[in-house]
Amino acid sequence: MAFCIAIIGKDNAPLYLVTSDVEKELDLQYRVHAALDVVEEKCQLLGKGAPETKELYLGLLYSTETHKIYGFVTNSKIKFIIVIDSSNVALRENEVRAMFRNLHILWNDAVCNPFYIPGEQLNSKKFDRAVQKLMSGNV
Amino acid sequence: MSEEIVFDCLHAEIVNYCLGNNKEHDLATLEYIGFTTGYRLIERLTRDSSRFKDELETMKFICTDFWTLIYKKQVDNLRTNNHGMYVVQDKAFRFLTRISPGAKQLEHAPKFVAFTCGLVRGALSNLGINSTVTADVQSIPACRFHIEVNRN
Amino acid sequence: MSRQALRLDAKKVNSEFLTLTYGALVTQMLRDFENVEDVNKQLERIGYNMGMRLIEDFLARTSAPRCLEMRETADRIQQAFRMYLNIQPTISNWSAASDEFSLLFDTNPLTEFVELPADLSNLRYSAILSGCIRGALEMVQLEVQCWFVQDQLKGDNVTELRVKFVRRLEEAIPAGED
Amino acid sequence: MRAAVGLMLSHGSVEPVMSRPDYEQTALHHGCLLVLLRGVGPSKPRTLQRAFEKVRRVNNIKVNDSSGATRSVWVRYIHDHPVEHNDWGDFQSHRRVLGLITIGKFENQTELNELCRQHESLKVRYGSTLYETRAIFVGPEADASNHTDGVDGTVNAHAQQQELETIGEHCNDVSTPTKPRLQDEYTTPSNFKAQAFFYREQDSCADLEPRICDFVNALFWVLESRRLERAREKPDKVSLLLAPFEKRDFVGLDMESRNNRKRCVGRVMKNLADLSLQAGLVEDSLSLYHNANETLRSVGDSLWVGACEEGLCSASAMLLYPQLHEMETLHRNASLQEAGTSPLRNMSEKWRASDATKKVNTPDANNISNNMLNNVADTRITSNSSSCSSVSSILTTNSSASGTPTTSSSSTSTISAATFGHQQRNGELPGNILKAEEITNYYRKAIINYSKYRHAAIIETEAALKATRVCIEQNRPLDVAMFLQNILYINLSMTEAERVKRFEIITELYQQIGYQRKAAFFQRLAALKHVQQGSQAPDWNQSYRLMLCSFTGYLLSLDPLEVLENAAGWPALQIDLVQSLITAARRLGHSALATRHMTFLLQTQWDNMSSTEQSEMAVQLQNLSAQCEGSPVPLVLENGTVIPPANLTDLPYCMELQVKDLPAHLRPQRIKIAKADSGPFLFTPIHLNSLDRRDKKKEKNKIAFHWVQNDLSEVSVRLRNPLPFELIITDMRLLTNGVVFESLPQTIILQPHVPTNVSLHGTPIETGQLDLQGYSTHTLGVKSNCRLKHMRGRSFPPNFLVDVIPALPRIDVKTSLPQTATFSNMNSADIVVTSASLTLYNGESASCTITITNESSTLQVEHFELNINSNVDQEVQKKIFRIDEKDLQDKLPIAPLASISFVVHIYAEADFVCPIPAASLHSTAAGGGEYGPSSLTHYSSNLSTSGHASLPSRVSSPQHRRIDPQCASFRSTMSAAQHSLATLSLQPASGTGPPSIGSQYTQHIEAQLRIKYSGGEALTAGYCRQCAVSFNLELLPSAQITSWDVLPAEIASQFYLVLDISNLTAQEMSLNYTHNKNILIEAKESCRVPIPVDRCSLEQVCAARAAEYAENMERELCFRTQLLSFSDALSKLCSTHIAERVKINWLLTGTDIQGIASLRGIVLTQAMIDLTTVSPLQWFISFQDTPVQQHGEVVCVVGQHSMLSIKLCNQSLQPLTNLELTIKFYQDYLNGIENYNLETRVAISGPNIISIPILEKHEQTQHICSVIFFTPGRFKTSIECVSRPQISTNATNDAALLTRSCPGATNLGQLETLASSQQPHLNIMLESSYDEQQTHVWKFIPPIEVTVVEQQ
Repeated sequence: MAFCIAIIGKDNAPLYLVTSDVEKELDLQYRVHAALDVVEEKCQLLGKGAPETKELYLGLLYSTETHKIYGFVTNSKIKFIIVIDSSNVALRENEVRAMFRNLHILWNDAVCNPFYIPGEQLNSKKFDRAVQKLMSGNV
Repeated sequence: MSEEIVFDCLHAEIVNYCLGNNKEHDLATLEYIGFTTGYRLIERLTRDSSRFKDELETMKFICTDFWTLIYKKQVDNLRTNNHGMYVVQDKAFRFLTRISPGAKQLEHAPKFVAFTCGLVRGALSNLGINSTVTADVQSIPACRFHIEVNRN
Repeated sequence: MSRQALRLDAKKVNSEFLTLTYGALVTQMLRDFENVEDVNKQLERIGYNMGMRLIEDFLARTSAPRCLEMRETADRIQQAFRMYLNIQPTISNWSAASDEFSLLFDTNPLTEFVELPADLSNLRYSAILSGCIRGALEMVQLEVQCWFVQDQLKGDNVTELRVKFVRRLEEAIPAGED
Repeated sequence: MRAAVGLMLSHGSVEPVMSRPDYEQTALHHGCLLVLLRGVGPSKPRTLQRAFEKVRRVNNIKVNDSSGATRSVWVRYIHDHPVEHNDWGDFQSHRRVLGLITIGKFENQTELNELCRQHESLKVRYGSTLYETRAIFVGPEADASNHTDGVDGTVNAHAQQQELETIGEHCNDVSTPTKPRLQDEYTTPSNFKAQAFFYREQDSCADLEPRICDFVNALFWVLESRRLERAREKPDKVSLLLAPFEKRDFVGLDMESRNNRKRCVGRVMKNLADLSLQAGLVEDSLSLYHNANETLRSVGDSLWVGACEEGLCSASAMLLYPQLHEMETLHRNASLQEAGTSPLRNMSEKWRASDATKKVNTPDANNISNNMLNNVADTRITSNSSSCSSVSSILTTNSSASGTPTTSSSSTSTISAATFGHQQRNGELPGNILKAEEITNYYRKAIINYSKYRHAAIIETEAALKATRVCIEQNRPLDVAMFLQNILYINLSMTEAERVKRFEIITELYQQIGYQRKAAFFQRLAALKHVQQGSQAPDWNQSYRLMLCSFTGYLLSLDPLEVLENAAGWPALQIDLVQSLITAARRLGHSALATRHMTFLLQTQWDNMSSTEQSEMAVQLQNLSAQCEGSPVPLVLENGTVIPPANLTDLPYCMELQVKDLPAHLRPQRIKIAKADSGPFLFTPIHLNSLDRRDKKKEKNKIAFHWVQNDLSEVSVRLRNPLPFELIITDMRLLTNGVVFESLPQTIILQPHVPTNVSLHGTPIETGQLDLQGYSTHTLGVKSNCRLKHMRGRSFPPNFLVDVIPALPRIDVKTSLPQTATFSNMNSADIVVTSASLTLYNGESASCTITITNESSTLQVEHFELNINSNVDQEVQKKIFRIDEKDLQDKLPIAPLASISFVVHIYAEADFVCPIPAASLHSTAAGGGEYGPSSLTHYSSNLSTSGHASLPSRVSSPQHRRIDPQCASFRSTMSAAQHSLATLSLQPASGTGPPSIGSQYTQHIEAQLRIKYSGGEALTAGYCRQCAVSFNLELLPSAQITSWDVLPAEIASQFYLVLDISNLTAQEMSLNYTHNKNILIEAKESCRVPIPVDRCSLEQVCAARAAEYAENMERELCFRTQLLSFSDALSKLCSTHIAERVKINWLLTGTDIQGIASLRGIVLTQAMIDLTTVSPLQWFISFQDTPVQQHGEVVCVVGQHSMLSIKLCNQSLQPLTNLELTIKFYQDYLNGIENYNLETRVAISGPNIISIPILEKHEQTQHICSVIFFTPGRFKTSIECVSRPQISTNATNDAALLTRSCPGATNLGQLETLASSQQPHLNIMLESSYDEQQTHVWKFIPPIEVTVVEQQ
């Protein structure tokens, strides 16, 4: 149900990226990367007294005929990005929110692994499994 | 609270551990243990809180909510000079309540605050605020933490 | 208490705080000693010391009488785990002589987030627990052996802690007695 | 109006959809008069450029209309315009081409005709909409008398008609003023009706602008008339305006229906609004649009509603952002350049713009725009700060591509923006204008409306772009993103080329808002589109260009150093991007670039690649470099882009780099030069030195040792090959700065992952400081400069600094002796260049010739000094080695390539004397005068077994030590020596050490002859080299004195030295002991020889004692504890006495091997000493008053008592104490038996033992007794005087103390005087200090023989 889930560090370095289809990985990575401008924009809008909501969910960053790309930022400036299939009209936005929330929880737990060094790429079986679940939409 | 005592024991042991091996870098180690703990913990604690608008908001969170959660009591006093210097006063600091007051104890005080300095620094740094956290203990169990934000 | 904190469950935060701090300690130790066995020992020792202090608290809270046989002891240990880590290990695998039993943990707060790197397979991450039990029981004149039989961190589906009675120590009146 | 319809029909056939979007269009263009500006004719030289510019400059004129109000009329010049776009003129009137200007150059009439023809044809083409045309002809300077040949009269007739109507009358009045001259030379063809301006090529065209103004003016008035027409139309009469594709929709519809009437009215109103907008009546247009919007919405005419909404936006934008007009001029330039840098500048001036418009914005709007400005600042930071460097590197390329105008134009535009701002403030804005944020919404609505119509795709696209530009103006990046994103949604069938164009436009717009990543994303898409499969004409060049530009977006720089420095960005993407760049370069056939980029990839992304990737890339690089090998020089592209060099600094990976010192024997070292003439240079070394020291303090990369000019020097490098396959590195050499350095290329092959040591060599050609930077390699077909400072993660210093000192000469050393096989284990063995081995018998001597050759061809060896050091002590060494320094110095200097030689004399020094046997020692200790033959025989016997086996026992004997402390000391070393010779040869002799004992055994002596030499400038600079010859001497035992004794000789002035000499060699030895006395000894045999020696005179004894005193005094002064005792001095005296007099020459018979055995170091017992020295006692013995002579016969008669008078005189210089005179008679049976108990045969009156307490010097004492023999026979009388010690040792010490504490006791004389006075403790002192507790025995020799006869 999601094409790609990506986690991007404070400094916009990729910490984790998984795609439903390995063939498309590079392409999706390009798209996710391109989304960062908007993410930053939205992060900055906050605190500029902009009407923007203060919630961590950044909403739809951009969409193409094929993809919808959503963003989320934690208070620790870690960015989550979820790419979903545009054609999938069934997917409601609040489902995306839910995905982000779950992802956030997973991420929190992953970060709490004392053997994970913050800022480095995350490789964790546990996390992989959970994220796979998340992508396939059965959480 | 029954869980608290467990942590207090652990904390005491950690202090011993750090002071056990060679003397010079132990406080640093202690502080660092605190740092990593804070860095990770804050990730969880801010999960449900909305995005912080600015430094002040963040500071408020750390010095009120965060503090209360960890130390089971609100800080007695929080002041700032609005130039990145914040002072947190705790009249009965959790890790100092267990040691009997007295001049002799006073020199041991640093052991019991180092972890917390790290904890706070870690939490802040993960929220994007680089700071230097120091503490001073005038009379056990009262304790004051100075948080100095390093801009740029 | 502020609106923020209210949302967070204090109990949960407590145990997470403990867990994370413990994690930080373990990693620090791994930095300090190059030999993992040393780390295990250290953790066990720390646990032992904590146990000696916790038992006092335990006895004070539950003005429990001195227990006469291992089964009682087992129950107390179980009770203690509920009290301090709010987890309830199941007691099982009694030896015929009923001087040896297992504590089965289906969850272990200490290892909640932990994922052992491959190269640390011989690290006994939760060694502190066994240490704790030894320390505590020694304060009530019970010398026991205590070791891990299974560990979820190593892929077992439960964490099994084996406790074996060694002997009664005849020493000064233990704290909290009579 | 009929015209309009006709027009509509006439174009019925035309494809109703616009061919392609006009990407440049902005909101403000809605208010412009569209003028086609075309260059015509075959040649379009640059010279026309001026004309074009002048024309373009006229983009706004002010006209006073009939009502006297000033209208601001804007013109948009376009280069080409698909004719069908005109058909949309009803829909949006700004899409109509109203004017045509052609500019052309001609050389002759024919060309002019051609220009005219083209102009005309264009007129025909756009005839339907053109109001006015102008032709600008640039003609030749000189008169080309080339005349018109008839132009084909067949020109499109009806087109002519139209022209005549419109601009007929203009032609007459305006054509007259046009320059006659050119016009006279060349005549435009008759059918050419357009108004033409002729200019000479070099003409400044001063009047062109006003003329264009006139032209625009003309256009305006036509337009104005059209507008008025439209305005006057009766609402009920108006016909339906249509967008081209709508025609079918309305065929056969009831145009009179209420809805359709409304529709007609609304559309006309909308059209009128368009016209008003163009005619400069913005406010009117606003209200018209609003009304039209109302009307049309009510009938749900979405397409046109959209148009109204867009119109509103345009009108409002015109008022709010007039500066956009200027932006455009800037933009025109910007569009030429690669927008890599633009965002920054555009941003910054954006906010000025929005600042200007602030006033008109609602308060919240303006504080938004404030935030925008911060925001902008931020985006700038986020997008560029991390990679500003990389931007810069791109920038170079852009600026070179686009030239300067960008900057200038930008500044002007901003200024004008400000002024406009003022105007706005002055002029009141209409109330019905859209607010800044409303504009965005309206655009949104418009786009939604358009999107309902497939055929309006292009309109929609353009609307989105216009919206984007307005949002950029408003600094609403998110809206910009939104609109741009929307463009991609619009699916309109377009060519690939069109798609590419679209991507590029999007890229550019994203860049303007600083969305580098987005921009890069589309830039890359464009790049890919250019070359996607199936595209008939893949344009790799464009693709490459775009890829390169997208670097910024991925935080890549062209310079590997920067990339590694700010290690940022997404590795996976960076790798992919660079790879496709490589592909592009390859397809372009630009293999140099391909190689460069691949090198870059390996160098920068190494850590981000899996090991398999790494090796794959390495292999690819190898293949690429096969076409064109890489080298560390910048590459420059056609557009001026500079691609900095990429070096494979870590391939192979350098683990360690060590600067090596020269080999020990060539190492320069300091010498102190006493040369006076080296005055000027004298300071150089010192100066240099101090400099060195200072340097060492501050820089640790300073090398402590020196290299020498013209000497091959070495740097060793430890390398690891991180690739899984063998890595071949050719032409590896050192990279240096500073003094000239010849580095030798080196080719190495590295096995995978195995650390390998490689040494790089080179020769400094000059003197001074050499700066070692790293090394250069050539591997995988790429030349790289691997500088230490670029090797990351290895705490290397940035470079190494070595001082190169002036060239030193170099010598070769040869010896006449064979080399040794064994290694010298002496210290500093590393300087040994050659060796000499020699075997000698103890006492033998030999010589060794050493030849020194100066190898250097230019320098001469001026300074040459020798010294020897060895494992034996100085004294012995001096005896062994002898060199005639003087003679050597005379041979200096050694000319280049010349050689000298000198001789080293070698003597096998050894101690031939073995210590005295314990046996005899005891006997002496016992004090009995009983030694000689017996002891000797005993000794020789045990020698024959093995001389040394018994040594330890001897060593341990305590008395012995008491006798001679020094001996003791050397004995101990000796005993050690016996157990292992090795230790002996190792420890440099202490005291009279090793050589003195080893004599019975082969012993090895190692020595180094060290040579310090220098010459030339280096010498004056105070440097030299040192090398050494190592000598290996093997000393074999030869003759050996195993034991000895001293016997009284016949005459008192002499004594016999009896020696047991054994031949330790394997051959017969002939021994010459005293002159003409020879003896042969078999191998391993020994024999005894007596040697008469003169006694040591009392004077010498005194001298010795005097010396000793002096020494003792000295010792006291320096508080040495142990004082010498007299006997030490005396025994030394005696042993040297003997050594000097006795020399034993030996010769191995049948060979010429011969040597001298000296007796040096012979040790004597006290008794021996007493015999060696002249006795201090002088005997005067008389029998029967007749003095007894030596060997004199004494006869006396039985029973007759006879007087024996013994007179003693002390000849020595000090008193003798506790003397005991003994007289014994005995009978010698001459069989070794002597009978002393003769009570029955002889009697002595008085005691036969007389004690004499003290005998002062020169004092005499006499003892007289009478003797009676009872039986006849031959008797012997032994008379001896013994001095016995009786002072305890501690008394000695006291005495010693006293002596020390006695200040006056400085010289002998004084002591004597003291001695004479009777203070006991002084006596003690004296005694103790000379004759310490030793038993002396002095005999009267030979014993007196008395023959007793019967009475007659």
